Amino acid sequence: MASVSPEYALLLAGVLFCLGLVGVIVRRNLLFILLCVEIMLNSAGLAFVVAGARWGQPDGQVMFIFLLTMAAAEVAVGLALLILHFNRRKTLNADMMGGG
Amino acid sequence: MLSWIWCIPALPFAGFLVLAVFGGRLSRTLTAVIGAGSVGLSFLAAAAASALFVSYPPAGSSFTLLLWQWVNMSGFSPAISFTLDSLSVVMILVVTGVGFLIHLYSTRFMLDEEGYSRFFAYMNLFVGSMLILVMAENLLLLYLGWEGVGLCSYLLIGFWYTDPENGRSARKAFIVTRIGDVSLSVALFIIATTLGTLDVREIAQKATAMWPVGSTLAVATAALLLGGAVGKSAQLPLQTWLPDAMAGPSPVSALIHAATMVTAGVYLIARTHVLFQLAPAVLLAVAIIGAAGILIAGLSATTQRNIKRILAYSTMSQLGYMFLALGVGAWSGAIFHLVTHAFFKSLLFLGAGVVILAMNHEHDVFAMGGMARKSPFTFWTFLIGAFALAAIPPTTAGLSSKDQILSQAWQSGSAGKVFWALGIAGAFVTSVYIFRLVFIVFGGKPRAAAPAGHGHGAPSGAGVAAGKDGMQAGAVMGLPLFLLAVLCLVGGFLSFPQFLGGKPILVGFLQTTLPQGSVAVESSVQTEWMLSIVAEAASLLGIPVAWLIVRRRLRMPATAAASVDNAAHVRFLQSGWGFDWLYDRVLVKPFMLLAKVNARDVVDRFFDGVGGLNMLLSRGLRWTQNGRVRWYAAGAAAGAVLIVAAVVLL
Amino acid sequence: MMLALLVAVPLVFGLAGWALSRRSTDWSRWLTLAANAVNLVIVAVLWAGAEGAFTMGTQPPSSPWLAQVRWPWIPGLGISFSLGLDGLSLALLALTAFLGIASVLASWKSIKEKAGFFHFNLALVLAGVNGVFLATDLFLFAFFWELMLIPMYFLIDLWGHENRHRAAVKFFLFTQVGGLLMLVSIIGLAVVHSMASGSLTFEYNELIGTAMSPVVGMMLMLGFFVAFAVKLPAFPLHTWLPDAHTEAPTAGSVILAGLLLKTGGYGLIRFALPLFPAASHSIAPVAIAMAVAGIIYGGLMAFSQSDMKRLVAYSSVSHLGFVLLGIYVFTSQALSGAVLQMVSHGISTGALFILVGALQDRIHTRDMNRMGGLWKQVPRMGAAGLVLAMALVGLPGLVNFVAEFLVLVGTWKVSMAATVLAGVGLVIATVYALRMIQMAFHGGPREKWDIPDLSVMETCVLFVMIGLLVGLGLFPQPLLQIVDKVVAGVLAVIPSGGGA
Amino acid sequence: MNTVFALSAVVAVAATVLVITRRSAVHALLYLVVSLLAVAVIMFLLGAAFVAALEVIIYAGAIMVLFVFVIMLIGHESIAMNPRAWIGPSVMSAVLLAELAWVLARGRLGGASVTEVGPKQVGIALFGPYLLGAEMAAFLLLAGLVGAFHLGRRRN
Repeated sequence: MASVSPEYALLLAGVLFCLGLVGVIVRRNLLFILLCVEIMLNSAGLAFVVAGARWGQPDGQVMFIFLLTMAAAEVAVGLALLILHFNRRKTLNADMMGGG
Repeated sequence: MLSWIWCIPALPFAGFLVLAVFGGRLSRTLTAVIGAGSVGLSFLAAAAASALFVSYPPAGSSFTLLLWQWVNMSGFSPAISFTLDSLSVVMILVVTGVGFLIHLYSTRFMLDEEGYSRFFAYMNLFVGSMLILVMAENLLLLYLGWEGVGLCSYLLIGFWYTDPENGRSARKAFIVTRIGDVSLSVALFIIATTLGTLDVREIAQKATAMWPVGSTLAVATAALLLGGAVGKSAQLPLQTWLPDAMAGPSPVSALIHAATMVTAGVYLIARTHVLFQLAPAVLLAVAIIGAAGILIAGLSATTQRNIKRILAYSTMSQLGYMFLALGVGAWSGAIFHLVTHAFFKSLLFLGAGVVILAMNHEHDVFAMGGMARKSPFTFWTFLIGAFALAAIPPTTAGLSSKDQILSQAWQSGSAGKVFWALGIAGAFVTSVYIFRLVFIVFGGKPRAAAPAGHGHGAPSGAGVAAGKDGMQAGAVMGLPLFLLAVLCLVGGFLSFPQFLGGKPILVGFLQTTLPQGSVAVESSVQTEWMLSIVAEAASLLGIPVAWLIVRRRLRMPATAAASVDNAAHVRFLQSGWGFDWLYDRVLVKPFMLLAKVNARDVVDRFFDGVGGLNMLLSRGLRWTQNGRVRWYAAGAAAGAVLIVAAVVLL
Repeated sequence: MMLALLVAVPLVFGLAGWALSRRSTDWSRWLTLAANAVNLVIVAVLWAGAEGAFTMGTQPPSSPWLAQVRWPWIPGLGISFSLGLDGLSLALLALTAFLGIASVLASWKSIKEKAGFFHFNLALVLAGVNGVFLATDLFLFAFFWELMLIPMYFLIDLWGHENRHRAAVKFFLFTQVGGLLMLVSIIGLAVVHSMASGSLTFEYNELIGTAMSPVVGMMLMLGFFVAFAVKLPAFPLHTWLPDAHTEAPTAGSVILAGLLLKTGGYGLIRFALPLFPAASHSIAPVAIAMAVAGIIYGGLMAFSQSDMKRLVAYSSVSHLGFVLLGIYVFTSQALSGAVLQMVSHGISTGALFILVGALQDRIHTRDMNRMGGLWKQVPRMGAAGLVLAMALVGLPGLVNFVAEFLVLVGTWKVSMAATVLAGVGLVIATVYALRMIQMAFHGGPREKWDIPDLSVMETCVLFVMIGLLVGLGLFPQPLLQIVDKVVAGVLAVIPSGGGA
Repeated sequence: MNTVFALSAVVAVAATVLVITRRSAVHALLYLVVSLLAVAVIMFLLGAAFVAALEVIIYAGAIMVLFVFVIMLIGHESIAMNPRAWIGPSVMSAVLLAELAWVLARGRLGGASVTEVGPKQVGIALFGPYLLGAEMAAFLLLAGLVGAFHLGRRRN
C-alpha cells in the first residue's frame, strides 16, 4: 500500500484551484465569488502541504498557517465590503459594483 | 583729402534717424528743414567731393575709403568701405542733386499729408541707401544699399497705408524685386566662393585672369547679376511691379521710380561690366531685354488712362534704352541716358504731381484737360520734359543721350541694325504716348469738374491747399520744376554728339571707369547725320500721330470710347501685355492655394496620427478597465494561463 | 567658479524670489532681473577675459576651453559636475542673460497670477539653459537638458493662452522623446568608451575621439541628432513649436524661441559633430535636405497663418533651417554663420514675441484678421514691427543678413541646389513678413481699437534689441572672432571638412 | 491508501463543483464545508495532521461560520432549508467519516514513506525561521480586524 503520491495530490490542488477560478469568473453573486476565492486559497494551501510532506519538512504547514490567517483576514474584510455594498445597492451582483 | 566722403551718405542717414526718433514731436517746418536740408547738405558734400575729385584726380582715378572691416573670415572679408570713381561721382551727383530738388518739392507737396515726418524719414533713408549703393566698394555693401532702397521703395509706395490696395502694390514691388535680389545674391555667392573677393576692382582683375570669355561660371554669374538688375530696373521679365508702384506719392515716383532706384540695375551692370564682357551671350540678352522692353512698355504706355501709369511705362521703356545701350557695349551711353532720364522723367513726374494735386488726386487723364490755360508754368515745364523724353530739340537732354545709344547700337555687330530699328520704333512710340498725354491733359478745355478726391487713398483737400499751380504754390514747388526744365534744355551738352560740334565731357569723364565700347570705332559723320535724322523724324512723326489719336478719341461719343477701351488689344496693352495675369496664374495662385490648403500643417497630421493611435489604443485598454471584478479575474486567469503555457511550451 | 555661479545665481535668486513673493510679488521680479543682470556682468567679465586671451595669445593652444570647473558628483559612475567655457558658450550665455532680462521686463506687468512661481520657473529655465551651454559632462548635460524642460512646461501650462494644456503636453512629449533618445545615446557612448578604455566616464573631453564601428556610431549619433533636431526644430519634427510658441506667455515665448531652440543648434555643434564626426559626415546630406525643406516649408506655413504668434513661430522654423544648414555643410563660413544666426534669431524673434505679446495684452487677440491699420494708433509699435519684419526678411544692415549670407556663402561650395532653394526661402520670407506688416499695421482698421502705444519700458527693451540687431549687423566681427576657434576645432575633426 | 486518497479527492472535487453550481448560498456553503473536510482528510493522509485539524477548526469551523453570519445578516434568502438538501452533504461527509475511521483503525498512516510532521516541528519552524512571517501574519489579522470594523461601522 503505497503512500499518497504527491503528483496526484498536486493535481487535485490544481483541479480545485481551477474550479475555484471558474467559479470566480462565472458567478455574479459576490458571496459565491468569495466562496470560490476560499476554494482557491484552500487549494493553494493544499499544494503547500503536499510539497511540505514530499520533503518531510514543516515549511509547507507553516505556509498553510500563514495562508489561513490571510484567508481569515480576507474573509473578514471581504464580507464587510460585501455587506457595505449590499446595504448601498440592495444587491449582491458583482457587476453592479463599478461605476460609482 | 577725400576721407570725409563718408558723410555724403551719413547726412541723409542722420536726417532719417532724427526724423524717425523725434519725428512726431517736430514741427512741419523743422521736419522739412531736416528732411530736405540733410539731402541738400549731402548734395553740397557730393559736389565738393566731385570738384576735388576732378581737380585732383586720385591715383588710379579712384579713391577708396575703408571705414571698418565688416566680416573678416578666411576667404570672405568684405569691408564697409566707399569708393569714389568717375561712375560713382556721376551717380552721387544725380542722386543727391535730383534727390534734393525732389525733397524741396515734397516739402510743399506733402505739406497737408498725415505722416509728414514719416515721409521725409523714409525719403532720407532712401537717399542714404542709394548713396551707399552707388558708393559701395564691394558688392556686399552694394547689396546693403540695394536692399535698403528696395525697403524704402516698399515703404513709400505704401505710404498711404490705409488703402489696402496701396499695400498690395508696395508688397508686389518689394517681392518682385526681391526675386531679382536673390538672383543677385546667388551671383555674389559664386563670386565670393570662386574669386574669393567681393571687391569690385579685385573681381574685375581676378575674373579676367581666371575666367575665359564665355566660360560657364562667367555666364552664370553675369546672368544672375542680370536677374538682379531686371528686378530692380523693372525690365522683362520682372517688370510688373513698376506700374503698380505708382500708388505712392508723386515725388516718390519721381525720385525712386524714375530718377534713381530703378536705374540701380543699369548702374549694377555698368559697375560689373567686366563680368558681362566675359559673357557675350548674357550681354546680348541684356540688349534683347532692353529692346523688347522699349517696345512692350512703350506700347502699353499709349493705352493707359492713369497719368502716372503712362509715365511708369515710359520709365520702363527708357530703362529699356539703357539696357540696350549696356547690351551693345555703350556703357557710358547708358549712364549718360540714366542722367538725362533722371532730369526729364523726374520733371515729368513732378509736373504730373502738380496736375494731380490740382485735380484733387484725380489720375485719369480723360478727366483732365485744359491744364495749359489753368497752369501755364506747369504746362511749359511739362512740355520741356516731354520734348526731352521724345528727344526733340530745343531740349538736348534726351536728344544727345538717345542719339548716342542708337548710333552705338547701329555700329554694334550684326544684330546692331535690328536693335537700332527697334530703338527707332521705340522713339516713335515714345513720342506718341507722351504727346498723347500732353494733348489730353493740357489741351482743350477741362472735361470734368475736378471731382472730389477719390484718388489713391490720399486725404482730399490737399490739392486745394496746394494751390492750382506750381507757381501759385510758391517757389518751393516751382523751383525744382524750373531747375529740372533747365537741366533738360542744357543737360545734353554734358556729352553733345561730336558731329554736331559737341564734346563728350561726361563720356570722357566716365572713361576712367567704363570702357569706351564701340564709340572708339567712330563712324563717318554722314552716317551719324543719317542716323540722327531718321531718329528725329521718327520722334517728330509721333506728334501728329498722337494728335490724331487724341482728336479721334475725344470726339467719340462715350459709348464708342468705352467700346474702344474695351477692345481686346487695348486691354492687352493696358494690362502691360498680360504679364500680371500670367504670373498670377502661374505663381501667385498656386502659392496661395498651397498655403491655404496646408494652413493646418500637413506634417502635424502625422504626429496627430501618432497621438490618435495612442488614444485609440488607450481607448481599447480603457475598455478593459470596466470596473467588473469578474472581468478582472478573467483577465488575471487568462494571463496566468498564458504564462503557464509559455513556461510549459518554451 | 564663475561658471558655476552662472548656473547657481538664477537658481538661488529665483528660489529666494519665490519665497519672498508671499510678501510682495515684486520681489520675484526684481530678483529674477537681478539674477540675469549678475549673469550679464559675469559674462561680460568672462568675455573681456576671452578677448584678452585672444589678443595676448595667452589661451593655451592645447585646450579649447577658456575656463573650466570640475567637481566630483557621482564618482562611482564617472559622473562629475564639470563645466567648460569656450567662445560658443560665451556667445550663447551672453544671449541668455540678455534675453533673460528682456523677458522679465517684457512680462513685468502682464503676469499677475502666481507671479512668484512664474519667475521661479523662469529663473529655473535660465539656469538650465546656462547649464546646457556650459556642461562638459554628458550626464550633467542631460540633467540640465531636463531641467530647462520641466519649468518650461509649467510656464506654458499655467500662464499660457487658450489651448495651453494641449500645447504644453505636446511640447513636453516631443522634447522628452528626443531627450530620452539622447540619454540612451549618452549612456551607450559611455559604455562603448568604457569597453574600449576600461574606465567609465561621462566627461566630454575624454569621450571625444572614442573609436567605434560605423554602425554603432551612427546609432548613437542619431540619438543625439533627433534630440537636437526636435529642439531646433528641424523640418519634420517642428510641429510642437507653433503650438508651444502660440500658447506660451510672452516671456515663455521669448525664452523658448530665443534660447531653448538654440540649445538644439548648440548641441549639434558641441556634441553631435565632434563626438561622431564620421557619422555626422554621412548624415549631412539628409540634414541639409531637412534644413532646406524646413526653410521653404516654414516660410510657406508662416504665410498661411493668421495668428500672429503662429506666423512668427513658423518663421522660426524657416530661420533655424539656416542654422541646421550652416552646421551640416562643414565650412567655416557656414558654421560661423549658423552661430551668428542663432544669436540673431534669438534677438530678433525674441523682440518680435515681445512685440506680439504687447499687442496681445492690449487687444486680447493674436488674430491678424482683426487687426489692421494699427500704425495710426500705435506708431512706435508699427515701427518696431517693421524693423523686426525686416529682420525676418534678412535685410542687410541687420545681423540676420550677415548670418544668412555667411551660411549661404558657405553652402554654395557644398550644394548649389540647397543654396538656391534657401534663396527661394528668402523670397518667401519677404512674402510673409510683409503680409504680417500689412495685416497688422497697414491697411484700414478692421475693428475699432483704442489702445496705448508701447510703454517706456517696452520701448526701451525693443529699442535696445533693435539696436543690437543693427549694431551686430554692422559689426559682427567681435562675435565671429569669439566663435572662430570653436568653429575651426569642430571642422578639424570632420572628415573632408574644414575646407574653407 | 490510494483508494482512500482517490475517494476523498472525488468527494472534494464533486463537492467543489456543487459549490460553484448551487443557486442557494447556504447550500453552497454546506458543500464547501464538505470540500474542506475532504481536503483535511487528504492532509491527514499526507502526514500533516496538525494542519488538517486547523483546516477543520478554522476553515470549516470559524471562517464558514462567518459566511453563515453574513447570509443571515443580509437576509437575502431563507436559512430554513429543504430537508432534501441535506442528503448530498450528508452522504459525502459519511464517506469521509468512513475513510477516517478506516485509516485510524489501521493504526498507522500509509507506508514508511510517509513522515509525519507534527505540531511541534511546525511550531519550532513557525517561531524560528518564520518568526517575522508570523509577526506579519499577526499584523495582517490586526489590519483585517480594523478594516472589517471600519467597514462595518454604521454610518449616518
